[in-house]
Amino acid sequence: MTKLSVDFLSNLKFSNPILSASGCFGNSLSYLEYFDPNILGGTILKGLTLKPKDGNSGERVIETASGMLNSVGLENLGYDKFIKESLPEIEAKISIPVIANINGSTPEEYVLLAKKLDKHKKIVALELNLSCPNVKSGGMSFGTQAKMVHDITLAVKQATSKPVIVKLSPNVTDMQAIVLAAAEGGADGISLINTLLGMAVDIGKKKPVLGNTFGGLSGPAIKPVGLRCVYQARQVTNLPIIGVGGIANAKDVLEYMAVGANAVSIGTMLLSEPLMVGKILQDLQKYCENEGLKNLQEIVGVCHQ
Amino acid sequence: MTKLSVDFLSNLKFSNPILSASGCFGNSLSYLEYFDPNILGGTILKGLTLKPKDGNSGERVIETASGMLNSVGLENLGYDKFIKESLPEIEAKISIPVIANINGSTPEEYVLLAKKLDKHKKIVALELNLSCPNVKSGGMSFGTQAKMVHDITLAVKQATSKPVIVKLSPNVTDMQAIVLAAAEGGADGISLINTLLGMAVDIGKKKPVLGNTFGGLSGPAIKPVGLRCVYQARQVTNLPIIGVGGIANAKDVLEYMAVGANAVSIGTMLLSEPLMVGKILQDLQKYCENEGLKNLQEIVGVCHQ
Amino acid sequence: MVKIENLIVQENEEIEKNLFRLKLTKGSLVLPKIGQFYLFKLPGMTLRRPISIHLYDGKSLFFYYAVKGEGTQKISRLKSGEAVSLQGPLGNGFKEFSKKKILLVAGGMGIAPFLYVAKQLGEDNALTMIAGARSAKELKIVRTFLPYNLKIITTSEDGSTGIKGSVLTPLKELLGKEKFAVVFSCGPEQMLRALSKEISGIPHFVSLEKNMACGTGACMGCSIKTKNGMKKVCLDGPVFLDKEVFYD
Amino acid sequence: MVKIENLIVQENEEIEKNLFRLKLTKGSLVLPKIGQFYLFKLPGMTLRRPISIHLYDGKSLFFYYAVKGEGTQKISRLKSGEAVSLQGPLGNGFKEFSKKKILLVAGGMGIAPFLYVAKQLGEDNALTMIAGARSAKELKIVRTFLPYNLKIITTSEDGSTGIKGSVLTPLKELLGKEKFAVVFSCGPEQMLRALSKEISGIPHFVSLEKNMACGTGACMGCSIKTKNGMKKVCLDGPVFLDKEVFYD
Ligand SMILES: Cc1cc2nc3c(=O)[nH]c(=O)nc-3n(C[C@H](O)[C@H](O)[C@H](O)COP(=O)(O)OP(=O)(O)OC[C@H]3O[C@@H](n4cnc5c(N)ncnc54)[C@H](O)[C@@H]3O)c2cc1C
Ligand SMILES: Cc1cc2nc3c(=O)[nH]c(=O)nc-3n(C[C@H](O)[C@H](O)[C@H](O)COP(=O)(O)OP(=O)(O)OC[C@H]3O[C@@H](n4cnc5c(N)ncnc54)[C@H](O)[C@@H]3O)c2cc1C
Ligand SMILES: Cc1cc2nc3c(=O)[nH]c(=O)nc-3n(C[C@H](O)[C@H](O)[C@H](O)COP(=O)(O)O)c2cc1C
Ligand SMILES: Cc1cc2nc3c(=O)[nH]c(=O)nc-3n(C[C@H](O)[C@H](O)[C@H](O)COP(=O)(O)O)c2cc1C
Ligand code: FES
Ligand code: FES
Repeated sequence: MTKLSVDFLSNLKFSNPILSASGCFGNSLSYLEYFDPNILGGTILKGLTLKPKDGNSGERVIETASGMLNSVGLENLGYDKFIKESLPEIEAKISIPVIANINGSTPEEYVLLAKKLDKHKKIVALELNLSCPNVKSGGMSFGTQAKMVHDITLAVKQATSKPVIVKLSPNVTDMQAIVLAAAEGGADGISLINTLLGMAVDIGKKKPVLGNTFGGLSGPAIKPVGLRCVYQARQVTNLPIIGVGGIANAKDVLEYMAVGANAVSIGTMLLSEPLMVGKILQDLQKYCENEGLKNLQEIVGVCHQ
Repeated sequence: MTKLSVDFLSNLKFSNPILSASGCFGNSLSYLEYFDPNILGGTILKGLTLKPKDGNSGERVIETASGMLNSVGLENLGYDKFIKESLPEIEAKISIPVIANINGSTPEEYVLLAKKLDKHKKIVALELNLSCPNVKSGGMSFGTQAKMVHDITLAVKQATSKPVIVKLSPNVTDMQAIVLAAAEGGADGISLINTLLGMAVDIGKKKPVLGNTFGGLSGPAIKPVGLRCVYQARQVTNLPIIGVGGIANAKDVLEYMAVGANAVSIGTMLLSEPLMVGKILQDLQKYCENEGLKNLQEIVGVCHQ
Repeated sequence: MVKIENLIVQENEEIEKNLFRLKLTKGSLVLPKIGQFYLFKLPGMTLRRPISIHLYDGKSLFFYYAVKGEGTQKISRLKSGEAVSLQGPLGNGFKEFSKKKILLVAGGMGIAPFLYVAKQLGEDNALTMIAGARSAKELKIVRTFLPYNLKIITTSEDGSTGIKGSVLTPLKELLGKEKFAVVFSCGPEQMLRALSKEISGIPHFVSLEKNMACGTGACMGCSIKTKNGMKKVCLDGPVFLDKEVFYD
Repeated sequence: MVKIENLIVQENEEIEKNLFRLKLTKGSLVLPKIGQFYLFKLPGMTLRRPISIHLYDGKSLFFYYAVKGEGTQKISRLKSGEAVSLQGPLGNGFKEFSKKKILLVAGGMGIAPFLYVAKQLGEDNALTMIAGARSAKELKIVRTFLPYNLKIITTSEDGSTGIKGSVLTPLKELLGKEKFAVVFSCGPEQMLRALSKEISGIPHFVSLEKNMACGTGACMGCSIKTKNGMKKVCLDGPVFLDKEVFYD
C-alpha cells in the first residue's frame, strides 16, 4: 500500500485516485505524446455503443463561465471497430486499469454491450452511463428514473462478470433515490456527476450555439453541484464512489474525497491542462506527508463526521 | 411605448426588462446611496414569510468558480415588521413596480401571507417562491413536486387579487412538467431559475464551508442552466417569463430574452457590481437602435424560430 | 454620494511573506471612520473582498492584508498605477472617544484597523495596544505604529518577540494595574471570546469577521445571532459590544 | 516530445483595429508544418483557443489573429516578456508540393496561414494568392507578403482596395487563363463552399474551422461528417479535400 493507492473494490485497485473521465481522454491514446497516461490511477474510456454513432451535428463545444458545454452525442466507433481498431493499441500501451463507459438507447443494448465486452480482459470494469444528456434515447432519460436505473443496473450486472460502476446524472429531483436504486440494482460503485443540462445562445446569429440546442455543462462551474451530489450519495450508501465534476487541482480532489469519493475522474480541465496529472499527484503526496496520513483514503468522507 | 418597455401582463408593466432579483437587493433600499433604484424596470423584494425568520447559522456565503453559494435561509423580518418598518420607506422611495417574494413552510402559510399582502397597493404582484433550497420545509421541497406547485399556485391565486408569478427551481428532473403545473394552477407568469443545490468544502477545516452544509449556487456559472430552463419553459407555455441566473451584462439579458424571457432579474452580479444597471440599460438601448427594433420584446423567443 | 470607485494603486509592498501593505489614491469616496472597511472587486472574482481601513493619512488610503486565497492573492498582484474598484467605506466602525484610557487588543491580522485608530484617537486619548501573533515576523507591522502616540505590548506564541504567549498573557496584569475606560479588540473569534471572558465592567468593542457578499445589508449573507436579534456584520457591525454577540 | 510549453511574448502588435500580430519565442516545441495550428491557454478561460501558424521564420512563431471574444481579447492583451501556454503544433496542415502552380484563396482572417505557406512553398512553386476581405483595412497584412515569392490579387467588398467584389470575382478569369495544379483555400465556410463549386478538375484543399476543446482527437468536440465518415477537424484536419467535406 502506498499513500495514494485506492482499494476501490476487492477486484479493482488503483495506484492513485486520479482517473481520466469518460469522453475527455478519448481512448487514452490521444495524449501519448504529451505524458505517460499510465501515471493515472485508471482511465475511463470514451462512451461506447453497440453500433457506430456519428453524434450530433453543428457546433459541439462552447466555453461558458468557468465551464463548457458539449453536445458530442456519444460519437464513437461502435463495439466492433473499437475492438478491432482501438483495443489492441490500448492493450499494448495502457497498463493501468481500463474502464469501459457503456451506453445504449434501450436497456437491451446496454446488456448486449456488457455481454460482448465480458470476454475482453483488458477492460476491468464497466461504467454504466445512465446520464448522457446529449442523446435522444437512453442515457439521461434512463438515469433520471429510479426504476430504470435499478432495472438496467440489475440486468447489466447479470450480463457481466466485471464490476459495474453506475454513472449518474445530477439533473434529478432526488439524487439519493437514484443512488439507492443503483445500489439496490447491484451496482458495485457509483460515479457522479455527469454534466448538467444547459445551453448557450449566439446572440449575433439569434440561435443556440450548439447544433443540438442543449448540451452538458461541465468544468469548475459545476463543482459545487458535484460535491453536493457525492455528499448526498455518501449519506445513503457505502459503495465506493468516483467523484467527478470540475476538478482542476489537488485541492478539488481532496474536497471530493472529503465529501465521500474514494477516487475521482477529471474531464474538462484535462482538456484544458493535459499536463496537470503529474502535479496533482505530487500535491496529493505532499498533502499526505503534511497531514501524517498513511493513506489518503483516511480523509474519505471526513465531512460527514 | 419606449424601446425597452415591457407589457409583462395587462396589469403589470415595466419601463425596462431589468428587475432586481429577490434576495440580492434587500428591500430595494440598501443601495439608495449608490444609484437610483427607480431606473430598474421593477424590483423583487427579499423573500418574506408570515413570521420573522432568523435564517441559517454559520457561514452563509462563499465564492465558487464564476459563482457563489448562499445558505441565507430566508432571513427576514416577517410580515408584521415588514409592513411596519420597511413598507412605508418603500412607498416613499420606490416608484417602480414592487413585487413581493412570498414564502411559507406550509401551503397555508403561502395563502395567508398572500391574503395579508392583498390590501397593500404598493405591492403590485407576488413572486411565489417555490424554490428556495435553504429551508427545511416549503420552498424547493414544494417546487420540485408538480402537484404541490399546481395546488399552491391555485390556492394563492384564489387568495389574492394581484398577479402571481411562480418562481421555480432548476433542481428537477422534468422542468416542463413543473412549468405546466404552475400554468395549470393559474400562474400569471413564471420566474426561473432559483439557485442550484450545491456545496463547498473547507479542506483545511475538513468541514463544509456553509453552516447549513448545502447552499444555492448562483452567478454566471449557472447561466447555461438558466437559459436552458427558460428555453424549456417557453416551449410549453405562452405565459410571460422572468429569466434569472447569472446575468452580468446586456448580452446576457439578450440571451435570456432570445430563449423566451420577457424580462429578467439580476441577483449575484448586482451584489458584485451594484452600478451595472445603468450600463446595461444603455447597452440595450443601443442594441435596439443598431438592430432597428421598435421594442426589445421583438427578440423574445427568437431562438425558437 | 460616490460609494464605488476605481482607485489607483500607489504602492503595494510585501512587508513580510504574504503580508502586504497597499496604498491607494483616495478618489472621491467619503472619508473613512475608524474600524470601517471597504470591499475590493478583483477581476474574475464574483464576490468583493472586505478589507479594513488601515490608515488614512489625509491623502491616501492604506490597507494591511494577508494573502489567504485567490481574492487576496489578486490584491497582492496589483501594481502601481493599476486601478482597483473599491466600495465603501462600509460598516459602523469603532466609536470615537476623547480623553479616555483605551486598550486595543489585536490578534494576528486583527492589528490592521488599529493604525488608523492610533492616528485618530492617539492624541486625544491614552492608548495601549497589546498586539499578539504567532511569531515576530507577523508583528513587523508594529514598527509602523511607533510614530503614533500609544503604548505597545507585543506577544508571540513562539517567544520570538515580546512576551511569550497570547494577548491574554499580559492582559490580566495590565487590567489589574491600569483602569481602562474601554477596550477595542480585533482578531480571531476564539481570541475575542476569550477576551470577553476576561474583561468585565468596562465596555468592550469587538470587530467581527464574516464572509460577505454585498457589504450593505442587502443580502443577509453576513448575519449573526445577537442578544438583540439578527444583526448584519457589514451594516450593524463589524464592531459590536462583546456582550451583544458573545452571550451564549 | 514537448507538446505544451510556456512561450515568451516578443511582440504583440495591433496592425489594424482588432487585428494583431503576435511574435513568440519558439521554445522547444516541434517545428510547425504549413497549415497547422496551436491552442492558446488564456488565464480564466476553460478552453484553449486555436490559432494557425502565420509564420515561422527560423527563430520565432508568428500568429495573425482577430479579436472576436474574450479569448482572443486576452491574447491581444499579452505584453512583451509575458508567457503564454501553447499546445501544438496540431493538425495535418497543407500538403507540401514542389514545382507546382498553386493557387491560394484567402477570405478575411483566412489569410493567416498563407504567409508561412508563401515562405515555405514560394521558392519551389509558382504561387498566386487571391486575398479578399470587406475592405482595405482588413488587407493591411498583405504588405507583409511582399518579400515572398508569390503573385497577389486582392479583392474588397467595398472596392477600397484591389478588385471590387469577392475572391470569386477574379477567380473565373484566372482559372480560365492559368492552369493551377492545386488550390489551397481558407476562410468562411460559405466562401469555401462557393469556391468548391467553381473549382473542378484539380485538387482543392480547404482549411476548416470548428470550435475545439482538446485539439488532439480526444473529445470529439470538432467532428464533422465527411464522405468518408466522421472526421475530426483538429486531428484529421483542419485541411481537407473539398470533395470530402462539401459533398451534400
Ligand atoms: C469586516 C472585515 C474586515 C477585514 N479586514 C481585513 C484586513 O484588514 N486585512 C486582512 O488581511 N483581512 C481582512 N479581512 C479578511 C479578508 O476579508 C479575507 O481574508 C478575504 O476575504 C479572503 O479572501 P480570499 O479570496 O483571499 O480567500 P478565500 O480563499 O476566498 O477564503 C479564505 C478565507 O477567507 C474567508 N472569506 C472568503 N470569502 C470571504 C468574503 N467574501 N468575506 C469575508 N471572508 C471571506 C473564507 O471563509 C476563508 O476562510 C476582513 C474581513 C472582514 C469581514
Ligand atoms: C484550426 C483553426 C485555426 C484558426 N486560426 C485562426 C487564426 O489564425 N487567426 C484567427 O484570428 N482566428 C483563427 N481561428 C479562429 C479562432 O480560434 C476563434 O476566433 C477564437 O477561438 C475565438 O475565441 P474568442 O474567445 O475570442 O471568441 P468567443 O467569444 O469564444 O467566440 C467567438 C467566435 O469564435 C468561435 N469559437 C469560440 N470558441 C472556440 C474554440 N474553442 N475553437 C474555435 N472557435 C471557437 C465561436 O463559435 C464564436 O463564433 C482558428 C480556428 C481554428 C479552428
Ligand atoms: C466533451 C465531453 C464528452 C463527454 N463524454 C462522456 C461520455 O462519453 N460518457 C460519460 O459518461 N461522460 C461523458 N462526459 C462527462 C464527463 O465524463 C464528466 O462526467 C463531466 O464532464 C463532469 O466532469 P468535468 O467537470 O471534470 O468535465 C463528457 C464530458 C465532456 C466535456
Ligand atoms: C444571497 C441570495 C439570497 C437569495 N434570496 C432569495 C429569496 O429570498 N427568494 C428567492 O426567490 N430567491 C432568492 N435568491 C435567488 C435569486 O433571486 C436568483 O434566483 C438566483 O440567485 C439566480 O440568479 P443570479 O445568478 O443572478 O444570482 C437568492 C440568491 C442569493 C445569491
Ligand atoms: S454582506 Fe450582504 S448583508 Fe452583509
Ligand atoms: S477538439 Fe477534441 S477531438 Fe477535436
